[in-house]
Amino acid sequence: MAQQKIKKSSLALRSWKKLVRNKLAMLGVIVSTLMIFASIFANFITPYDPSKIDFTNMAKPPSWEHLMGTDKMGRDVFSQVLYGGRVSIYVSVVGAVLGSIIGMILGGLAGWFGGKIDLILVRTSEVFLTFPNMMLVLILVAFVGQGINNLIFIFFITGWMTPFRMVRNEFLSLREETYVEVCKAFGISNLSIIFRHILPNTTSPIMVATTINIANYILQEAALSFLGLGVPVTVPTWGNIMNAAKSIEVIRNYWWLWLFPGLVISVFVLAANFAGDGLRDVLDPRQ
Amino acid sequence: MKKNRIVLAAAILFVVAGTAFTAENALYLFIPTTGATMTTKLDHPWVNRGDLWKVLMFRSLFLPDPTLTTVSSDLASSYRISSDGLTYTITMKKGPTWHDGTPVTADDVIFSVQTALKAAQVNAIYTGVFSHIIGAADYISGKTSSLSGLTANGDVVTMKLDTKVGNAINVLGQFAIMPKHLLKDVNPLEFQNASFWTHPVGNGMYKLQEFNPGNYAVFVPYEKYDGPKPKIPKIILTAMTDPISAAQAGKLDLYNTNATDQISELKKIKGFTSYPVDITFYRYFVINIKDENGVPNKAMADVRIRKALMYAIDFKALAEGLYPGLARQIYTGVPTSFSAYDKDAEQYNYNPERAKQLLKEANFDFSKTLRLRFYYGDQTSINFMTAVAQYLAQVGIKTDVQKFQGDATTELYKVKDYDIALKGLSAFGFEEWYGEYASDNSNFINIMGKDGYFDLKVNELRATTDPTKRAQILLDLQRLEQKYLYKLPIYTMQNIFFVNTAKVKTTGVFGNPWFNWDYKFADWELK
Amino acid sequence: MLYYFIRKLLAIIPMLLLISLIVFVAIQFSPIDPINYLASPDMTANSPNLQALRQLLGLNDPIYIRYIRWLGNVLHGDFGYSIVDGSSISKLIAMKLPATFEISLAALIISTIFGIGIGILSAIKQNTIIDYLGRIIGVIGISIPQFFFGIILIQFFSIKLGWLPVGGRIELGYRTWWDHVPNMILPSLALGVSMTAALLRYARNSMLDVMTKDYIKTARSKGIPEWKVYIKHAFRNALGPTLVILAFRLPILIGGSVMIEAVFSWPGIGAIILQGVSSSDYPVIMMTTMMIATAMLIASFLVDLIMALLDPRIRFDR
Amino acid sequence: MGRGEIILDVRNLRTHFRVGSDDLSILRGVSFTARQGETLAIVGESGCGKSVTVHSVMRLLPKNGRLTGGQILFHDNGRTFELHKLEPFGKEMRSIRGRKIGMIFQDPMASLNPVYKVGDQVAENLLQHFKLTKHEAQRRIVEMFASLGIPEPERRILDYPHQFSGGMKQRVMIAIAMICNPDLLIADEPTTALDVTIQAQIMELMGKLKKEQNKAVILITHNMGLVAETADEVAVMYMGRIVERGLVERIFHNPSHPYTRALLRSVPVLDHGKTERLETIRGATPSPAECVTGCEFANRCDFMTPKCRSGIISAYEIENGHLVRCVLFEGAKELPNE
Repeated sequence: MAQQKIKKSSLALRSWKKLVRNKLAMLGVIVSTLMIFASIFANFITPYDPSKIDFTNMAKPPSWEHLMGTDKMGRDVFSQVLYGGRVSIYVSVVGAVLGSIIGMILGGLAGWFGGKIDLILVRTSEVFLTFPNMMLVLILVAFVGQGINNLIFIFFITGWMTPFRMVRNEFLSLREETYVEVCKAFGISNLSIIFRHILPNTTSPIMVATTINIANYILQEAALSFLGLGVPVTVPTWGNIMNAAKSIEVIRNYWWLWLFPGLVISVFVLAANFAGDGLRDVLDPRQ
Repeated sequence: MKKNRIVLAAAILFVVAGTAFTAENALYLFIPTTGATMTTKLDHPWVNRGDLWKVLMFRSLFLPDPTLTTVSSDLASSYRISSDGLTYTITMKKGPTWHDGTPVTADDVIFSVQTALKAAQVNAIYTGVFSHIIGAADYISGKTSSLSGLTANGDVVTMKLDTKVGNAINVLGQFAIMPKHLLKDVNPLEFQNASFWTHPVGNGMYKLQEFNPGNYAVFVPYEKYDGPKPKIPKIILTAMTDPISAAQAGKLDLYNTNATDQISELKKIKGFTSYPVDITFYRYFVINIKDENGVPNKAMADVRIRKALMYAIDFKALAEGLYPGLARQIYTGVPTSFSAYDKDAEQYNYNPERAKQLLKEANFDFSKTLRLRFYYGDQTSINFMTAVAQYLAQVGIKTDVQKFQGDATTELYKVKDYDIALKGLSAFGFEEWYGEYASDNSNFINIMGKDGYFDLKVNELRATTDPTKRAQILLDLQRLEQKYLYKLPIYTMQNIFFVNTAKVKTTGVFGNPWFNWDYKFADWELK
Repeated sequence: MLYYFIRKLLAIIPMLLLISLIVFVAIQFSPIDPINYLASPDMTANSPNLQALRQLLGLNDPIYIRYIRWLGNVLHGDFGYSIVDGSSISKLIAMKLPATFEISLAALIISTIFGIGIGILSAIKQNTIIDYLGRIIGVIGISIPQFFFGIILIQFFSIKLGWLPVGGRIELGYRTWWDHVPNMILPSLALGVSMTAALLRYARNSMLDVMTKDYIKTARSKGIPEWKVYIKHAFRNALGPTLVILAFRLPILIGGSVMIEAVFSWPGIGAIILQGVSSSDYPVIMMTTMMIATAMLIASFLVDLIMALLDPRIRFDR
Repeated sequence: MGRGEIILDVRNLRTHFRVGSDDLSILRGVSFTARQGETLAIVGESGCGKSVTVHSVMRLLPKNGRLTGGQILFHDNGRTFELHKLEPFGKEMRSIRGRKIGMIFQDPMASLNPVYKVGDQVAENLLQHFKLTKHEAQRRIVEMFASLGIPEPERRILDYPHQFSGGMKQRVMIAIAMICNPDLLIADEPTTALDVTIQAQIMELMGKLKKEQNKAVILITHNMGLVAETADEVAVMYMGRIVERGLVERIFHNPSHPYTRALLRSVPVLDHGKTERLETIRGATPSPAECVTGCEFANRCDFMTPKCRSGIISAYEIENGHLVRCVLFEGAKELPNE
């Protein structure tokens, strides 16, 4: 067993070395993890309570006490961005991971059993894919209402199709592989073949798809909140902070109210995408 | 060398295209392009009566003064009210004609009142009066094909009411008369969406010259107008994204708003003068106290809890912080600047200790989260509600603040999934504010129950016109109001008119922008 | 071969019916009642006739009756009337479609030229400055939120430089079509950039993939010039997957982008969708959804057609 | 028998590849000649640099490879082209590739562009180098297909690659390579991907071309059987060097370099005794980055001496035209140091 152990770790080691060499991907991984930790430990970083209203210093430009200035209610934008990160990242990560899990399970079932199940699942995925994404989200918001958990529900309902396709294709091709026949010959049950043998092979594309989905959902949460349909208004998220930027007056005079949240969203999504790309190159055998 | 020549050329092209617009010799008005405004047709005047182009396009029987207290003649030359106050005899003028030349007659008045009674989208101040015309109920239910209490012979209209209505004449000063010969085939229920509104024909000083749906409408003086001839040759109503850049670009001359961010911006623009107007535009909390069959909402049923809310929130600081110079704090339905205001009404100054004590007295269940809701989309309202949530948190009340998912009317009176909701009311008179307490209000009984404590006084108010009697009735109503505290009054919001005085000379006297009043537009002129 | 495509075309119809049913049922659960949307809450307009209007429009009937009636009307070409606005939806769409079509078309053209152009260039000049630049633009393009990019454009071009209008499409004094071109520039740019980024990544990846193939070596062994190797052999094979992505972009010509139209107050179909959904104006939602769904299904049909025309292996196999 | 004219003369060819941060030397001074009417076989284990050699000659190295030394002289009836000096994709080099030197690759299934008709892919090479009418070009292609044994050539030139079997595809590749009647044909493991019967047909075709049209052929293979049947001269490569070169009978009857001898012993030959076991070579081929001096085969060689480890191992001509690069043959005539 020891022999097998070393081999496995060296694979991970090798992938890690390749990842490290890809400078952009490393940058992505570092920046995104840094931002995640900054959000989680927000209360250590900023003394201010994000929702504390303080009429004495309303809409002040960035200064030493308030790194990103204050909004129209005197709330510190920097702490809003940090605390906002918690919800935005939480919603996107959970949404993406759940979406991938559902995608993998359904993909596995459709790919492995084929026939009727496969047909139904593929048709449903087509129906979901046929919907223009924004339209589907808008209707689901009207259907389910606003709220953090509802948003997560919306994200994984609109996000399972890509992982589903990937896993299904992987299954269709792997199903004919000889080692699968060998497992069957040994009398290993279908379920364990699916989950112990075939699914591990699909982890690499799934990881890439999940990272890209996380990046997309951050954007979508921001977009929805910008339209006023996202997470409830009083919960600070990156989108809600940007909501203030809808009025031309804010765009004109209070540049820090939209510049910093916008930059933060862009940097995080950029980092996630770089990490995703890096992951794809590392795990892609051909590279 | 070649490369930057191209860039230069492109820049010039942009600049030229950007200023292709030449300022025409006209008065520019503004409609925001958000929502469905003006997408396919113009808005009808039976809900919002106050837009300048509606005032100039459509006349009512009488023309109120800017303070909406007195009326002068307009389509009608005079009126007489019988001693018992139930019969109104109104004599029509001969001169007025519709913009297509046909004369305005008493039949138009009868047609308009009957259509209003059956219309789906109409301001309640009209139905408030017309529903008291004798035979109104039968007419609405379809038993009779015409209103028995409203008759016309020649140019005299007689209106018989089943009870005295104090503000009847004032309401008739708002009610726009519609052309019978153009609208008689339209089903009253679909009056607001009739194709008439793609090219409306009015009877006022100006007529519609051109309408480009979704973009702009142009009005010019009506040559056969029987009143004083206006000096402004053209009025242009444009749909634009933002009033401030429009004003800067010289595409906006008259605009009214109560949005703080727009006000601070418009005040900076050269050549613009601001005219603040005090109006009964209320901002207040409605409370989900009990439903129409009296089942109370435990969290809010006890009046001491509602009193505690008034003490717990520093409305004064919020007014100065969020609505500087706009919001005036109110403690009853009557603003403090009005003579009828009850001087010894309880003035809830910010007193968190008193609030906590009241909450303890009413053994308020602190573990429960109060549901705070609102339906306005602007950022200032969102900030207001988050601030309120924070004040309540300081007295130990947990709150969950959200914007209503559905439309306000459904959420406020049918779904009722809330404890406290921020509401607005643009009232014509005190009848609207106190009408909400009456048990005949089909919406508010769902959240206040049908006790009817206010019914007697409200009906009295509705019936009297005499100012001194009304002042006494208002005093009683204010006392009732403070006793039950069914509604938590917060502010009346001032409205500010901005005029490009560098280009337009006006009378400088402005009234409530939501209603019809005499702009004396004939004296306006372009410099 | 033809039989296959007819069958694929016919399969669109049941799919459309299924989607219309799903959307129709989903809307009924929305907490918003379009009729009440008519009565502004600030006015005490609690007219009892609102319920009569609901009855007139048949909103009280059970769902399946309303669905069948709606379907019957649509099949007869009557797209129905907006509950909130009262205007006929076919007129509304006819008025708004050109607005959406023009910026989407401009954005499509921008993104196709730059997307594929830079994509190929960075694939050919792999790991050089151009490649890194291309990749960076690609990732930034899909990372910046559209509305944030829109705001930056407005702040810079409209407010700071004052070259372009803040938003809106037609303003007073516009006589010819050309007058409102300045209004189109920023929305098309904002829409175009995000589309370019995605296309660029696809074009680059499929080009790189093709360039590793053996037939590229064969082509070079014939001594033909490099540009011919890239365009005639490499790009011709990379064209298939790239066109597939493009085909799936066509629906934006019909549906427009809700985000861009919100930021630039562009009176397009996207604006109607947002307005329709927020007032649960179901006839409007149904028509706009069906329009876009049809465009999507036709796009996926086009994809099969493109793949067949471009790739002989598929054409003869079926 | 007189030897054919020298067409290609490669002297001390050196090629380097940049992989990540380090720069590997793949070819370390390769010299050989190709003569008209003769087949030179370059043999060696996979990874010894045989493919890189022909790709260097054709200047078709990938982006991270480059020529770092040596000369490639191409004699075309009197004129000599110095290929190592030409721009890889410049006009002059391209006028030689395809026109003067044809090339066939290993995997016929992937070497044809799937989206173009077969006839067009052959015509592309022809029309690149000759001004011909479409009709004239088509006639020549049909004639070439016929001579290569492709049935119904007039119809088949309109078909697509996926409609051809492996063997037929390789015939099309040969058509592409030979359509311009080049003087030199380079075949990079042409039959590895094909089964044995097709293999024989292809080799027989190439032999016919060589004989009838006096072509020079360079055959890259690791199949010693093939070498024995078709090659006139053999060059054995190991780690980027030619360790032994000579006429095919001499190499097979008097394999001198320890690697060549080991190579021949590890290959099943028809008249092999039943009891004799095939031998394997100790160790594994080292990575190019490791061995810098001396003989790369040293630590796998049974006859290893200290001299093998250091210094420059020069090539010795043990008999006419039979060279060996090994210290064991120090006594023989030493060739000038390459």
